[in-house]
Amino acid sequence: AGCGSTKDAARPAAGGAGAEAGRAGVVLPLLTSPFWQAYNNYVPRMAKELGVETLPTVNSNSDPAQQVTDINNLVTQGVKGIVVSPLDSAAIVAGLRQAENKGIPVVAVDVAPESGKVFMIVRANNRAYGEKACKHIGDQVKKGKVVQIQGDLASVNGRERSEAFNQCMKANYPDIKVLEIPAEWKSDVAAAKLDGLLNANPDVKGIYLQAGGVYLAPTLQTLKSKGMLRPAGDDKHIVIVSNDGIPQEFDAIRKGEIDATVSQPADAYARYGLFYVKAAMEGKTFRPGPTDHDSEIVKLPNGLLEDQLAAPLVTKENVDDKALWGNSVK
Amino acid sequence: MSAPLVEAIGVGKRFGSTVALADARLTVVPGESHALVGRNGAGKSTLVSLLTGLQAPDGGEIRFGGEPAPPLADRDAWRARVACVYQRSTIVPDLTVGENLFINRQPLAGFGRISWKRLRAEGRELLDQWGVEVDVDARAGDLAVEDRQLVEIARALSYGARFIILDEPTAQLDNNEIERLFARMRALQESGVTFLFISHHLQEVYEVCQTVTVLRDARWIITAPVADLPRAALVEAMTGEATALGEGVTESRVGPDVPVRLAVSGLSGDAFTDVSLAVRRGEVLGLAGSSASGKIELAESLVGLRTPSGGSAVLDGEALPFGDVRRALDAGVGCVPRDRHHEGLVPELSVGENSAMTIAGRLGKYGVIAPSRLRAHAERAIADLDIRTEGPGQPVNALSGGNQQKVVMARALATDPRLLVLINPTAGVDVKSKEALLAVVDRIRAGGTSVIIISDELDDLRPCDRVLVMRHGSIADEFPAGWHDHDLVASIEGVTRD
Amino acid sequence: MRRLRELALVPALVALIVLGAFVNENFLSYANIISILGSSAALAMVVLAESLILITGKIDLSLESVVGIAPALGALVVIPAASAGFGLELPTAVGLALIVVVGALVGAFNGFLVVKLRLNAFIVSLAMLIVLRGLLVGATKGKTLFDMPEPFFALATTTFLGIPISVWLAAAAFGVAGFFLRYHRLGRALYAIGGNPAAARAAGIRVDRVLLGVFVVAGALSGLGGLIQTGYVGAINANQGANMIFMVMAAAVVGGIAMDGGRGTMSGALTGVLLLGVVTNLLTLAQVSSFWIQSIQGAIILVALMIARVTTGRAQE
Amino acid sequence: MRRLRELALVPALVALIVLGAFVNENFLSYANIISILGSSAALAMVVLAESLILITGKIDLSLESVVGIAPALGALVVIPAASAGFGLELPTAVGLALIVVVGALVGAFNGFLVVKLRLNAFIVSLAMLIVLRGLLVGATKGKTLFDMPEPFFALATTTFLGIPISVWLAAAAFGVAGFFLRYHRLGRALYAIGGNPAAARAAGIRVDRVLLGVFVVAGALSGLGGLIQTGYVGAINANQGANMIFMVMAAAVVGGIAMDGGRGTMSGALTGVLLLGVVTNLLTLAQVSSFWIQSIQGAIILVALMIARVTTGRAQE
Ligand SMILES: Nc1ncnc2c1ncn2[C@@H]1O[C@H](COP(=O)(O)OP(=O)(O)OP(=O)(O)O)[C@@H](O)[C@H]1O
Ligand SMILES: Nc1ncnc2c1ncn2[C@@H]1O[C@H](COP(=O)(O)OP(=O)(O)OP(=O)(O)O)[C@@H](O)[C@H]1O
Ligand SMILES: [Mg+2]
Ligand SMILES: [Mg+2]
Repeated sequence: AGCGSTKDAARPAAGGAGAEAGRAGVVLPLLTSPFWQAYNNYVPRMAKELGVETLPTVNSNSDPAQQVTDINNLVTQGVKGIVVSPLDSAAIVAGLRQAENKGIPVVAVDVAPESGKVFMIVRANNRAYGEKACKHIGDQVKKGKVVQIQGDLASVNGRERSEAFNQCMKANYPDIKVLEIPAEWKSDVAAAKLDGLLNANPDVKGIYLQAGGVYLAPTLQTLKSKGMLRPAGDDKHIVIVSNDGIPQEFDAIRKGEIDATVSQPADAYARYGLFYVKAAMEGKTFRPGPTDHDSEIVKLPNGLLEDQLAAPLVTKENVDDKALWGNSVK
Repeated sequence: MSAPLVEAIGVGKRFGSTVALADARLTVVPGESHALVGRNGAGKSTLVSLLTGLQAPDGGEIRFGGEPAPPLADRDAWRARVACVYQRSTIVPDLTVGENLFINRQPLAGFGRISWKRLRAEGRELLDQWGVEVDVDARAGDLAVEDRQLVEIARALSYGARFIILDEPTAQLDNNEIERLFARMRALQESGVTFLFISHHLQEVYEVCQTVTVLRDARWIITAPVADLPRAALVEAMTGEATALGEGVTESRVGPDVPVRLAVSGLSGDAFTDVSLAVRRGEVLGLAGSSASGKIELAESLVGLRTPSGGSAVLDGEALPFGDVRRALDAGVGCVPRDRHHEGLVPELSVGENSAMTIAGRLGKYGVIAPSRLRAHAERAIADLDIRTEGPGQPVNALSGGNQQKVVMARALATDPRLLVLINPTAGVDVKSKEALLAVVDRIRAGGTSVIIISDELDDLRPCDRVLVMRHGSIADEFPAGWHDHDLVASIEGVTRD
Repeated sequence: MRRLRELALVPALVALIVLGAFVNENFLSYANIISILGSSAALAMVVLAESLILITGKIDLSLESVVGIAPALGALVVIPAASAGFGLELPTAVGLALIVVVGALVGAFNGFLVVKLRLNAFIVSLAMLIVLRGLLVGATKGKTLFDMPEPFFALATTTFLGIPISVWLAAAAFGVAGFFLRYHRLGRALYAIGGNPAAARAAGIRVDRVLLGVFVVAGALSGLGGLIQTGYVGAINANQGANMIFMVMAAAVVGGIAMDGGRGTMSGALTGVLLLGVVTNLLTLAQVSSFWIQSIQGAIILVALMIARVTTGRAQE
Repeated sequence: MRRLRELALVPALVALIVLGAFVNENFLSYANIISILGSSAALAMVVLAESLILITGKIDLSLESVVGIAPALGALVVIPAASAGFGLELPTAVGLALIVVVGALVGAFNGFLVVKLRLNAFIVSLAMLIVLRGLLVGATKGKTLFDMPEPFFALATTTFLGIPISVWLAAAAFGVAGFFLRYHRLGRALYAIGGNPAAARAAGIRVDRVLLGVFVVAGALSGLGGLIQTGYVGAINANQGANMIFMVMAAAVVGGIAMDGGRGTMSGALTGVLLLGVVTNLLTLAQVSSFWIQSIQGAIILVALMIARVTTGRAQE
């Protein structure tokens, strides 16, 4: 099958025109999460496979202004393409403009910019994460209290997961009451608040963790200390759905401690981010339609193209699937 | 004669480019009270810091009883040899009085545990010996300055050392308290304790000391029995030149026809009630009284530092604004506040800026300070008041105490005040500078400015046309020029001599 | 009077507790009280450490980074390379000891810069905070460390008389520190140094040595705080301790520790910690809108400060 | 001597620039220099604001939150409800003015608490930092605001002689502040107050009024800094300004502004800002591993501090 539906699309191939096309820069949003750390590890690997020459990755350290500066610096260094994972859908636009002025193509990974010109958006839908978690929990719990441990309310990713989760619960499971724990992507905050909340609501039936990398350990630890960590199948088992797809979550699924996780495709992010930037540097173009990697390129209302990668829900059934990135990292 | 108790042999000390001591020497024999005198910045306090092991001399040697001094780190050894009341307060404000008396040597109960009960009891005992009427549990920072000073003295004497240094212990005390200190010193001297005593009040040197050493410009000048060195000779040794000592004013220079400049009526405030007084143009009014008499609070109310609770003050027919220094300045009131370190100077700023701080708005258009005008103003002040400094740009904290005090005076005079209020204007100032400051008072008085001098130092009050004595917050006595020392002192103490 | 100051927060604390009891019936349940205590234990250790330093008139902002880097290094030398460790696989006890040692070393380094080189403590420790935060990210390569042996978590997971060891440990630390500060010459020396270092020196206190010691002890205590935190959350995230210093300073100062040294007690600091713990717990139980919870928490701190100001009648400058 | 202190950082700055020129040929390119300046402009405004406050001997940590909340409120009253605004759709000019007003009001509130209620500035402004951060999240419901009219971005997007207006603005602000601090009585009053507030008061300076004024001006300047940041980033994220205070304090103090008041100059503060800007840029261009960049940056700040200490020969306490 062809790659996307563009006539001149090429399959990602090793070597080739990459080197002549120039170097690409990769901007990371942060490094303090296992997910982005995994992504960061995949970048050089995928670059080698695809034959893209990249500069060392740049870390914006959770600061949107720094991210704009980082893009500026890459532009100054004469890169021919940029792969950026925006910290914020809007607070990236100024950076995109800088690149556009210099005619440098940009691929956005994980977050779709509100406006500005990008060659391609590579992402798995955060709203889909929230919905998948909602459905999985809702189908099993049906009635009662469910806790949502939220991320930083100021981050798009966290916000979209929260909104989707809440909307889906409201629409599909009217008997479920959602309790919220805003935890700012911080494990100690999550533990303290969950601890307190469970005292008042010992009848909680489900928990959605918006980031397994930070919240998995404190959640399990808190449940353990309260004697509420029962394996799946037990009457008192609390249905837990996490989000990230790191190896520790898989372990927990295997042990029956949690039920599922939405695997954010760190490997595919790196691969297709670099793939599209290479394509852009080579002057290729894409059109909406299905791709060769189980995804679909759609045209967003603002005219930008988005390759919507699959974010599989990992449960006991498919947890040992070798294709999951969480099973191949160490 | 026995071996010297303490000796400093050819000691020197530099601070950056400042030579604080050069080849200085001092020999104190047991049982005597030895005075150390010199002008501000002569190096006295520096010598004290060497003698008490706070600093090491750059050169030379300190010996105790013929033995070399212990290493600096061995504080216990130093403390066994010498106790000291430093010029700078060594009170820890947030600790209680009792604990301040026993810092780092609190009485212990079992297991190295501090016994607060014993600490309180022993503290109480120590304070009682001194008649210091403060609560052992009071926060030291809340004490009046003089009580704080007494606590320091009591502490220094309680170490049991046979050699005690007092660096200007009397600067903050009233006469009563000074007398108590001297009585105590004499008693201790009889029991064999030796004192090194530093003061700018030369009469105190004659009162309690047997020997005197003079430092000038960081150097040793002379050591002699006080009896051999009359006051004039002593001052000459300190200043390097023969000085005629100022006479006091013997009769009032303002007649009843001179118009009144300041009329205070029924003024009440923090520590005074219903005070009424009047000062005429060109008159110098003295305001004396013990530290609790309310004289300082009254003065601070006149200059805008405090807001009185009732009454009024009228300056040249206009009501004096209270509680706002800016407006008081604009109304024509100048002030030398009571403590130059606290309210007088901004240490990091230059001599020039400190001296012009009250008139910063007048040195250029729209509040811009024209550097040339600032410089001109400062140079004039430096010349007028004979301030010893490298120049207007020198930070004021590099000056000696007396010269710093002159800068505060310059600041007060900068606005050309009609009423000048001087609170303890010569505290810690050497004789020569004191003369110079009082000469300035005389000069501006001649120009028609009225001056109020708040002090209980007789030398400060001599240039006054009239002295009011305050007791318990009201005016108790009035002395026209020509008063006798003992009458005034008796009135200040509140004792009626039969 | 002096006692009063220490207790200034008690009315506020009581008011909150009463409020809590009305808002949620579970608030005063045994389990919830244990929860509050357990979640406050790590903070308590760091507040204790910071309080000691503040009393001497210094400050160490980098303690928050110690909370992350110390247990991380302790874990990295123990866990296998496969779990992102250094691959040394040293015995667990060595790793645990290393946590305290790293804390002490960081403290010693800060102390050296502040005491010997006379650099400003605020800014030195701010720079160190950034350096150590960076080192944590570098050393863990951003990974979360999970696979530590059980003893790394024991402080939070083991209980004695139904209360986690971490709480006992924090209580004991406060007790010992409180006793020392009140009844030991060395403890009193901290107040003297904070109040008037020149006077302390003149009284024979070895100011530099004591200061250095306080920095070292504070570092070690923060390392322990980090270990408690590790047990509490069950892992070491590369963000561990980040921004914690805000809460540490807030708890200490709300608890009456003066920023400019020489004042404050352990009982006060402890009320500060408990106040913050109770506030967080209460706001969670009340399910205050997650968008406003942070500003409400800040506002409560502000109000507590004002209460402390009014009841003690002292300026806080 | 006094001049020397201000220039203490210049050798370090020059050394870094020379190093930069060797490390990367683009470092000294016109575009890169503009990019360093453009990325430092917002920080520069806040450093200026903080420096004014530090010179008076106070501190305001909440300026970082003003950088977020002030432009956010300005935007919220302008943009339509559909873009997450309040739906007031006031004229753009009102929104822009509101940014400065909000900054000034926050400054006034902090000033009131510090000056009138005599609360400790560090801790009051820490509490305010938390409150305002929370308010920003609450007011925006965590959303990023971006549909502002063009003037909201103009400071960063418009250039004059090829240099962004924001850079001109920051330069002008530093110039004016530098002149005021050096040659105006109000500016000199800041030093007097920072050096000895009691003496300043006794010399007729209205200490409380001036302090309050400084807090207000600093708040307004930070609001402007927030507007520059908004233009630079092209949006207002609910985290805007978060953690910025660390860099602000670092720049100010590395630039020779004393933490305890009374000392420091605008030229010094400016070198501090530029030093940080150059370091960040250089480390990126030098392609230092992203895992270690943060700790290296912290280490450079630490070294700069020590250089400042050695060249000026002053203790920084
Ligand atoms: N720590 C210091 N750093 C720099 N210079 C100092 C220091 N201590 C003292 N000096 C300088 O050394 C000289 C001697 O000072 P010292 O305090 O010994 O004078 P003094 O005789 O005690 O004066 P006073 O009568 O005013 O107390 C002065 O010029 C003073 O400015
Ligand atoms: N000499 C000075 N140096 C520095 N600052 C000053 C000086 N004089 C006044 N200021 C300060 O400048 C501000 C404005 O001063 P100005 O003299 O204009 O006061 P004002 O508000 O007009 O009051 P008034 O007219 O009643 O004196 C005041 O807050 C004051 O504290
Ligand atoms: Mg002296
Ligand atoms: Mg005026």
